Amino acid sequence: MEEKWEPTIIAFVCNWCTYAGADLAGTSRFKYAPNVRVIKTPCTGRIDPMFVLSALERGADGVIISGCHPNDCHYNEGNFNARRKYIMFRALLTQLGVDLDRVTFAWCSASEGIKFAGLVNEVTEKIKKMGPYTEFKQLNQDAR
Amino acid sequence: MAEIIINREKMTQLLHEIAGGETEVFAPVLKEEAAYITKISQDTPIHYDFFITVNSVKEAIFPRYEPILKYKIDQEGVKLEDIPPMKPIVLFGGHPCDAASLMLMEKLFGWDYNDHFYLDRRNKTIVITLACNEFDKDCFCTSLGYSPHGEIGSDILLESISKEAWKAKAVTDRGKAFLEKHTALFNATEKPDPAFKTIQDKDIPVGFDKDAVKPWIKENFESEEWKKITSKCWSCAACTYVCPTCHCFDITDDASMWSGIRTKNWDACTMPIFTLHASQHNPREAYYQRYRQRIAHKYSYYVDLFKVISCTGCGRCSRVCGAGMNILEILTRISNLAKKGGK
Amino acid sequence: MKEIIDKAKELLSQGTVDLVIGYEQCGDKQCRPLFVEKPEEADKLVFNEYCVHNLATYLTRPEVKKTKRVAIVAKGCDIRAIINLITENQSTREHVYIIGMNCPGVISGKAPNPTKHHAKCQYCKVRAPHISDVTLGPTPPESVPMDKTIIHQDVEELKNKTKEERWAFWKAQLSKCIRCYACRQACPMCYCNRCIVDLNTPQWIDTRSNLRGNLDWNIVRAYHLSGRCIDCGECERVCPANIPLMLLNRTLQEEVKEKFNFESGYDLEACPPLTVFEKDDHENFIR
Amino acid sequence: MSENIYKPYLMKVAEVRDETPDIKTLKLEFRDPAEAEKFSFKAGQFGLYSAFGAGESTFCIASSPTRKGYIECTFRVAGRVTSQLRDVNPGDTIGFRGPYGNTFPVEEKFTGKSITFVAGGIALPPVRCVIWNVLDMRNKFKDINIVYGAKTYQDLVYKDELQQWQDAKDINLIKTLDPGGDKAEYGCNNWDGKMGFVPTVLKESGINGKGGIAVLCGPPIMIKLSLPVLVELGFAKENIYTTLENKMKCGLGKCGRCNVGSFYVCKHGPVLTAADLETMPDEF
Repeated sequence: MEEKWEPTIIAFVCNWCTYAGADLAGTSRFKYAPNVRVIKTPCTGRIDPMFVLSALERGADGVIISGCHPNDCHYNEGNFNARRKYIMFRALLTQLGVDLDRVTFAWCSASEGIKFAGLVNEVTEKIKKMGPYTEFKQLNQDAR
Repeated sequence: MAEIIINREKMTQLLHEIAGGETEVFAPVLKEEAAYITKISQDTPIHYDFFITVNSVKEAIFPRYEPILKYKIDQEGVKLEDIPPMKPIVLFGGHPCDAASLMLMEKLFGWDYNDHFYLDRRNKTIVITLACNEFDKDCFCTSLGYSPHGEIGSDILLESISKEAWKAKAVTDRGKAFLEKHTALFNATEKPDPAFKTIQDKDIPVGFDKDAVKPWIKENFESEEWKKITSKCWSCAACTYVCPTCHCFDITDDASMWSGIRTKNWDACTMPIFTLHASQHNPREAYYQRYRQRIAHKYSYYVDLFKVISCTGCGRCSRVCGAGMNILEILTRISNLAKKGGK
Repeated sequence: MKEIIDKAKELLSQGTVDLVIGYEQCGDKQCRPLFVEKPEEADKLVFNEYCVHNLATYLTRPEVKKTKRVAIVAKGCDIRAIINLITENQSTREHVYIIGMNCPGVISGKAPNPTKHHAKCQYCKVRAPHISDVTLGPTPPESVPMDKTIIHQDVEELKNKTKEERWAFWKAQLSKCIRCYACRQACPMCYCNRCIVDLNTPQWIDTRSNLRGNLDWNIVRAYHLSGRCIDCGECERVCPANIPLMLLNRTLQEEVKEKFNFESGYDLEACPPLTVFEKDDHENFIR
Repeated sequence: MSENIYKPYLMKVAEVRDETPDIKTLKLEFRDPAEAEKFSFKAGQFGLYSAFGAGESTFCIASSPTRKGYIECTFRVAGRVTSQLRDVNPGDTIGFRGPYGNTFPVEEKFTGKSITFVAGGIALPPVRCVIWNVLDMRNKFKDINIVYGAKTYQDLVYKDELQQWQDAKDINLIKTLDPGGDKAEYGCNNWDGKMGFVPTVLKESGINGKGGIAVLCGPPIMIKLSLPVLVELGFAKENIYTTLENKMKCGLGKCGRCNVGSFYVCKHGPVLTAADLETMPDEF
C-alpha cells in the first residue's frame, strides 16, 4: 500500500511565549501531530515573510506563525509590528493566488500548551484535506 | 535557380512543424503590444507585424541561465554528471544587425578556451533573418558598416517582396540545405508588390565616425565628459540584457543536501556587485564608471582584442532605456569631441 | 516653459542651488531627465505631458546628496516621493528646493507611441502641488474625486478572479522577467545600497531569472514598498518585459488605505505605516 | 561531445591547516591519478576552487610547481564559498578548475639574478609559491631577500616556514609587524622581527636593487606605497613583478568581470610588471 501522504508543517514560533507553550504541551503529555517542525525565533517581529516563502518553496505544505499575545511581547512591540507586516503580506499573497489557508497565524502564550497542541492538530487536519502544496514545489523542480 | 518565395502562412506552418520535433524554434511572439523572440511550441501564434523585437536573438543561443554542471553529493563524495549535448535550433525573426552580432560573440566565446555551450549551439542553429523594411531614429547599423540587407551571420535572408511574402536567399550551405529540405513550403505564388516600399543603406544616416571613438576613449579615461554623459543613467541592466552583443555572465550554484546544479546566468557590468571584491572594495563604485566600462569595452577594448567593434547599431539599448540614455547620441558626441580634439 | 528656464537660471546664478534636475525634450513625443549645473544650460528645460519620469529617484544618488542644495522640477506625484524620502531621513526639506508644477496629467504607455492619460492622473489629488518652494504653470483642471477607498479597476478585476486564475496569470507574467532591476533603479523609494537580492549569505532570492527567483523578487519588491509606494507607475513603464507591476503595488496601497487609513506622501510629519502600529490594528485573521 | 571548460577536477582534501583565526590552508590531491599525472602548472597561476552547493572562489595556487602530486591554497574566510570551504575536513571532496593566467618568468628572467620578495598580510601565498620554486633550485640565483609584514603577530601566515627561512643561511628574511602588532594578546612573546609598515621597513632594508628582480604582492594601498620605494632602491620598473587582485568568476576570459582596459586579469594577468601597470587605467 503506497505510504499515505503526510503533510509537512513548519511552525515559526516566538521563543518567549509559543515555544514555551509548545514545551508545556510536551511536558503535560498533550498529543499533537508530529508533522510540525518548530523553528524558534526571538520574536514574531523577527519572522520575515521571506521565511514563509522559503519554507513553502522547500516543500512545506503549511506554515504556522505564532507568538505572544498583544501587550505580552518580551520586546513590547514585536508582535504589533509583525501583525502589520502580515496584514500586508497576506494581501500580497492573496493577489498572487497563493492559498492563504496554508498560512495560519495565532497568539499562543507560554501557558497555552493546550491551544498550541490544538492549533497544530487542527492545521494538520486541514492541510491533509487540502493535499500537498504542489505550486511552490513545482517552482523548485523547474529551477533545478 | 528559380525565385524561392514563402509567405507568412507557410512560414508559420514550417516553424510549427519543426517545433514539434527535436529542434527548438525561436520566433517573434506578441506580448503586451511588443514583439519578443521566444521559444515557441507547435501552437504559439507567430507575430509578423513588428518593426524590431524588444529583446535580441542572443536569448536563443546565450540563454538567460543554463546549467553548466550537475552533481550528486553523498557520503563517498561528489559525482559530476554530464550536461546533455546542445539541441539544434531554428532562429527566426532577427534582423541583419542581430545576425551580425552572433558572429561578434563567437570571437569571444572561442578565445583560447572554447565555450561549447555557445559554440556548439551556434553551429547547430539555422538563422533565418528578415531584411529591414523600416528604421527609426535609434538605428545606426550603417554607422558601423552593417546594412539593413546585410547577410553576415545569417543562413537564410528573407527579402520582403510584399507585406505578406518574402524572397528567400540561401547565404550559407546550411541555409541551402534547409531550403532544399523544406522546398514544399518555399513555393508560394505571391508576386512582388510594386507599392511595397522598403529601405536602402543610404536611407539610414551615418551618425558618427566609428574609428574616431576608440582613440578618444583611450586618452580620455578620466574626462569629466563621462560624468555629464551618464548623469541621468540609473545603472540598471535593461540595456545590457536586450543588447545582442553583451555577453557577461555570472556563475552560481543552487543545491540541496544531496544534489545540485551550477548555472551560467546573465550579468551586467552596470550592476554594482559585478566587480565588488570580498573585501568590500569596489573598483567601479560610481554610476559613470560602470557605464563608461560598457561603452569602452564595446568600442575600445574589444577592438584591441578582436579587431572589431562589439556593437551592430540595432539601437535596442536606447529604445529600452527608461532614463532616456541614447547610445547613438553619446557616440556622436564622443566622435565630435575627438574631431575637435576636445577633452 | 519659459517660467522654468527663468527660475532655474535665477536659482543657479544666485547660488541658492548648485544643481537643477528637470526635463528636456528628446523626441516629438518623448522627454527625459536633464541635469543643469550652469545657468546657460537651462534653456533646454521643458514641462509637458510627456514628462513622466519621477525625478525624486535621483535625490538618493551619492553625487546629488553631496551637493549643497538641489532644485528639482516636480509634479504632485513626484513631490509625494520627495516627502516620503524626507520622512525616511534620506533627504531633508532644506536640501531640496521643490519647483512644483501644476500638472494636468501625463501620458502612460511607451514612447514613441504613448497611449492614453495615465490612470493615476484621473484621481490625482495633487494636480496643484501640495508642498513646494515655488509653483509654476497654469492652474490644472479639477481631478475626478475618489469616493471611498482608492479604486483601480484592474486591481478589482484581478481580485474577482479565482485563486487558480490569479496564480496562472502571475506565473505567465513573471516568467517574462529578465531581472534587469530597471523597476528597482527607477523607483524613488528603492534606495538601499545593498538590496536583499544582492546578498548571498544567505541567498534569499535566486539571482537567476527562473520563475522561482522572479516570483520571490517581485513579491519582496512589492512587499518592501507597502505603505511607501506613491503610485507613480515608473516601474511598470520602464519594465522591458511589460509586466503589470503596478497591480501588486496598488493592491497594497488599497490595503494600507483600508486597514491603516493611510496614504503615503502627503504629510511631512507622518511615519511610514510599517514603522508604527496601533493597539487595535485589524486582527480577524489571527487565532 | 566537445569538452566542458567549466568542469572542475575532483580533489581530495589531504590536509587542513589554520594559519590564523580566519585564514586556512588546504592541501589538495587529485582523486583521479590520471588527472594528477597530466596536471602541471607554473608559479603565479591561479585556479577556481568549488565548494559544491555554494559556488566557486578564486585563489592562487600557493604550493610550488616543483612539488608534485598536490596543490595548496590559502584563503581568508570572507563569504559564502569560503565559509563552506572553512568547514571541510580531510577526506572531503572539493572541486578545482585551472591552472589559469600567466606565470612568473622564473626560468626565463629570474635565473642568475638576486630576488627580493615583498609581501603583506594575506598576499604571502602567491609569493610563497615563487619562493619555494626558487629555493628548490637555490644555486641558480644570487642572494634572496624576503620582506614580509602583517598587521599583528596573529595575522602572520606560514609561521613555521617563516622560521625555516629565518634559520636558512642563504636567505635574508626581514619580518615586520604593524606598530602595536606584537602584544601578548596576539600570542606573540619576544618578537624578534622589526616593527613598522612594510614600505618603511623596505626603505631601511638597504637592499641593492640594481639588476635585481622584485616580486611585490599585497593590498592595493601597500602596492601603491611600495612601488616608489623599490624604484628608489634601484629596481628597474620592468623587473618589478606583481600579481593583480580582481573579482573573477570564470577565469577563462569569458565572463567579463576582471576586464580593466584591454587587459583581462585572468588571461593577460595576474602576473605583470610595474611598467605594464602604468599603461593601464587606474581601475583597481
